[in-house]
Amino acid sequence: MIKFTRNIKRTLSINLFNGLLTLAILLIIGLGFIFTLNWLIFSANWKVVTLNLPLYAFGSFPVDQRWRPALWIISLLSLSVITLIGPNRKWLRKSLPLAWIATLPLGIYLLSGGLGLPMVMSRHWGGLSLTILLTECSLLFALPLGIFLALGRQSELPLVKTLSSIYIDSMRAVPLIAVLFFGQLLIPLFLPIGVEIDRVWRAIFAFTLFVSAYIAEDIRGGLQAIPNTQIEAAATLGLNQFQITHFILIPQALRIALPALTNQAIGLFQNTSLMAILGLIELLGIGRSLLANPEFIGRYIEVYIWLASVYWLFCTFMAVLARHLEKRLAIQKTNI
Amino acid sequence: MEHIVSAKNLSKSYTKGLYALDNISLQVDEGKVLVVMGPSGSGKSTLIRTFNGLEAFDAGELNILGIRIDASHDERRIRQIRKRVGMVFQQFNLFPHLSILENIVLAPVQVQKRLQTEAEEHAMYLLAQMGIATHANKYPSQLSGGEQQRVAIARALALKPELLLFDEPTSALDPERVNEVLDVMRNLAKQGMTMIVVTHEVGFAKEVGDQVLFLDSGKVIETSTPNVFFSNARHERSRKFLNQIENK
Amino acid sequence: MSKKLTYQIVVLFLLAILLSILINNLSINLSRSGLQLSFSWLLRPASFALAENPLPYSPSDTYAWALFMGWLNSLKVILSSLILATFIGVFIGIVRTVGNSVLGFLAAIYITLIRQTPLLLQLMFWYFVAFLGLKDSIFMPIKGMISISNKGIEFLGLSLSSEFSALLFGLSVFTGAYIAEVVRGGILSVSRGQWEAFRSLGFSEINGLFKIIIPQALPAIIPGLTSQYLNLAKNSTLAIAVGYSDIYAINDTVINQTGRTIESFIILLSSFFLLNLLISNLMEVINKITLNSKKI
Amino acid sequence: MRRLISGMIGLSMLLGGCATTSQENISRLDLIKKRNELICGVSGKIPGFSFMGSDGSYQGLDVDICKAFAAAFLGDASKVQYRPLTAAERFTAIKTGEIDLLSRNTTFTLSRDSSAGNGLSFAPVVFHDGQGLMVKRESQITNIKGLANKSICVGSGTTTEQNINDAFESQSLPYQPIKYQDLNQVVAGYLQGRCSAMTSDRSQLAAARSGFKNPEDHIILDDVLSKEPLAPASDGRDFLLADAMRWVIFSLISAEEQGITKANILEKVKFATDNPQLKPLRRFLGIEGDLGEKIGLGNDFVVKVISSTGNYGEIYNRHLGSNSEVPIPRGLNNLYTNGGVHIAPPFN
Repeated sequence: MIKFTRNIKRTLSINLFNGLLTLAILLIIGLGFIFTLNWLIFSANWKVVTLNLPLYAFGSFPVDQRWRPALWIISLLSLSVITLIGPNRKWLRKSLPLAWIATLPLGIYLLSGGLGLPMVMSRHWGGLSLTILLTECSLLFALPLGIFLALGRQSELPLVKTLSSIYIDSMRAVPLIAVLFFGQLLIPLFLPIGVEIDRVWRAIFAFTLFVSAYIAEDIRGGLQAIPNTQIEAAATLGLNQFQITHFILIPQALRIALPALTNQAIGLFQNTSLMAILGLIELLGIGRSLLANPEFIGRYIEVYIWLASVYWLFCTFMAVLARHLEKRLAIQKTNI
Repeated sequence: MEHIVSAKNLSKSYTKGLYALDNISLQVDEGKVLVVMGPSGSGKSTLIRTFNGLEAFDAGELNILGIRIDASHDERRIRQIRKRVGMVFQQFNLFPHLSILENIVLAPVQVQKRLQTEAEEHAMYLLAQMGIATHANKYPSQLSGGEQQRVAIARALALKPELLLFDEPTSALDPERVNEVLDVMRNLAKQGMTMIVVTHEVGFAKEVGDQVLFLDSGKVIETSTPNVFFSNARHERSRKFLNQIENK
Repeated sequence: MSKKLTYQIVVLFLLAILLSILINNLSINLSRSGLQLSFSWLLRPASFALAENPLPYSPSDTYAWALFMGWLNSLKVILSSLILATFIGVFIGIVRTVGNSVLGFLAAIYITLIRQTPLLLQLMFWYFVAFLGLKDSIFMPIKGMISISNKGIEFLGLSLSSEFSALLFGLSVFTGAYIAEVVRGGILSVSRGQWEAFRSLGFSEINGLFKIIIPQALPAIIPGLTSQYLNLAKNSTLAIAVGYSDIYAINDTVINQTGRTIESFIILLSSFFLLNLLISNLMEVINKITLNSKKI
Repeated sequence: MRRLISGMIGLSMLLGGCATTSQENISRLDLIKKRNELICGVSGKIPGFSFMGSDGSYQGLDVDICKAFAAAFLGDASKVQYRPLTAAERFTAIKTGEIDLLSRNTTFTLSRDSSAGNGLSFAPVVFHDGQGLMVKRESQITNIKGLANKSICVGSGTTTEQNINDAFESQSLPYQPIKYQDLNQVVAGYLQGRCSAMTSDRSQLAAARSGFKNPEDHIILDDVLSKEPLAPASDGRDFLLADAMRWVIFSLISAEEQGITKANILEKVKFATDNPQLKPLRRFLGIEGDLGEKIGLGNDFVVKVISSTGNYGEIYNRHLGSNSEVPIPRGLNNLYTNGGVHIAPPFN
């Protein structure tokens, strides 16, 4: 009985403490909310955002051609929605990955022009469309490279294994900004005279080098998680080493590594913002350029809040898409 | 007539002095079923896995379907053997990322270069024989253990093997599911398939086996017909083992 | 000739060709623009001032010394953020696993906000909005003990510049969100039975968490923690965006003054390999200590 | 196998040998013409000189100088590709050939010009500036001595950084530099009170101040810390390109001296064509002689330049004149006839 009353007391005191804590927190949140709302409505001047929306989206893309990046972004978004809904028709589902890969040449074609469209130089690419281009290109190039590196690190050939390991480990030891710096300022020194690579492509190249090392480690984790019996079963069926890797190991490793890979994608999307420091006018770069316009000097809180919400929205959207894919492609562990 | 499988003085040791296989010799003829029994750790699995090259051995030689392999473990010959020998595992080992149909069709199309449509037709025929044709488009995780093991058998059969190896095919199954797999195996034996089966199923061994090989500590203790082995085993160790599994 | 050896020789050969072409191009480009590789300039006076120098420094000191100051500044901000981030991460991780539902909800908001926006943007926010936004008003909860203004933080005689503070908070709050997930994963990896066990022994929730659960979760936590620490070190190079003189920022200045891009880049990379080595060895030691104490 | 290895070694030696001999010396000017586009390095973040307008295009004095070059080299002022560069990366960008030339508030100094230093070549000065300090009126600071022990916001990787150091060091005044990457960050740091003063070229201080909410609350100190002659720059080894650039700038100034403007250039051409006795004007406009060809350009390069950007005075007024967004009095930047220092050598 004594124990019982003590228990009641304890529960009550915990609840009382909890209640007070909750109340205090709610009070603080409320105050913060009112303060922020007050600022948002009365002090903030959103002209720096509202007047420049097309710039944030397309950079200095020629006005009469803006439909091109817009079309590309819309096609990407609609493809995401289709993927989210998850069509039931098998042929449609099977062609989804292909459609995703196809958005890349489509994007490059729409942005750069040619074949009937007026050419637009990469200096005019900017804003969100450049951010997305950097992300998608780097990812699609880094994925196969990462797979090769992961396989290389698992290889039986000591030389291949050592080289892959050195590459992966040293790339993971240096900061991204150093790699991007290399891409922007040092790559030209390694090219023959007269050969130039556009700076957008150099940025993509640097991102690819960097991200592939991280992807390689994620995929290696996936490869190691595949039980040896899978390889035995495949070998028993007479598949050779290449066929085992192609049909059994890579598809399973990719599925296992999917959560880690989607995190890499989201991280990459955020990290493209570092190019603002190195002179590309992507989403953050546009914000910084606009802040130099005499009309908008000092409006950086508005710009930062606006940019943060755009990044947040896109990253969250990517995360939702990723969770959905994970669920659909998940391998039930119990049956391996 | 040549034997389908003939092993001569096979030996393998993991650590020095401790033999997984100790001087084993045996023969299996076409259309016969050899049942391998023995306590756990006796080397049954190791033995059956040497027959398609999943395990290398240290000494002796093997002749499978006329292809000779020895301790050098020549990979080209082993691939030759694997194309003609099917194997069914205790844990099914289906490919979880492929549908049932894709699991079965993979090897015929990729290894034997058969046409996709033809391979699928054959796969559907096999699945129908196993009584699981309705599951063709499901994934392994959606099937029960017994169903998965029947898929694994169909996958092995899809390559039209001349020899089937079974490594404890029913040990991982719920007891009430064991028979649906054994029935399939009985049918195969009736159709004249040459099989080597590692199992603890006494009933199956009695009914289907042409010979029982009893293994302990890597040694062949005795090889007899089921009739002899189960009613009148020649060796003390065999009798002890039989007692144990009957008391289970 | 075995197949394997042939493959390796081919790989080696291709690599050698690639490297020789690249190095050859480099030497042509360097000789063409008169940029011979040399490190002797490191001993010339730097002639730029630094806002923060842990050891005595004046503009008449050498470039090498200036770069070393940068390295120490990096180390300073990395180590202090590492500690603060760990506290934040452990606290949030625990709150998300056990605790008040309102707090848990707040923690979830914190994690999504931090993880779904770029660190660079967050750092700019911390610096230009949070610290500089204080204007000249001095925020002083306890007189004489702590004062926060746009000049930085004064805490019991310890004075931190606002650049350092912004970087410290930015990095810690960012890394804390990731550490929280590592800690949560570690705590969840301890079986439910352990919780019931300590409750039945009469431990309080907090007491049991720290005495029973966390020690068991440590082996699962430490590897994740190490990689977060390494990320933090790498991310500290974003200091350049908030005006803090870390190794990358000073390298930037040096490159501009001397034009020694390649040499400076090599110095930058080596200082990072050194930092990485330092952190991973430190974590290795910590790992060993926790493993040993567990055995006893 | 041995044969394979020796073959490989031989092949790689061959490749190495070939590549080292491929030194070449073509002028950047030819490359620009072949490419039919000029790659011009600008800041992109300096009001009045180069910044992005709301339509996404770059504007400013530095940008118009790029356009003048493009008009002279290619006959079309719109064939410019602008590369926004940070202060730290601008020289490497020239050295690596990433850009053809730099038109980015770059101070002309000995060490930048010399081949032992940055190895650049400078065109004539397009804007005479001087480094100054801006403080808040309420701080009551009136000269550099008042800034002792104070923090000062400065852009990193610039001569500004060195000048402020020299100025304080020579007077033995201790100070604390807070370094930022670009001017708008310097402005933000100053406005938010992180520093007691901000330092930059006086033109930039004026430009920044014009955008403040209350410009009259800030004063630019009379101390001029340095001369800052800002000039376009190119690779010092490329004499052809340097010559061409030099005379394009002089043509802008000379045109102003002669009263030739964007509006009247065609009139002037017609006038000169009709009057064979006006030799200097005819040479200047390329109707007679081969001045343009001597520097690798078309003889009518002046006409192309002036008809697309106008003369120096017009460019100045467009971006920095009293009606522009960033008004800066012309002062030193007037023609020598009006009390300034801009003068063009004869076009002979």
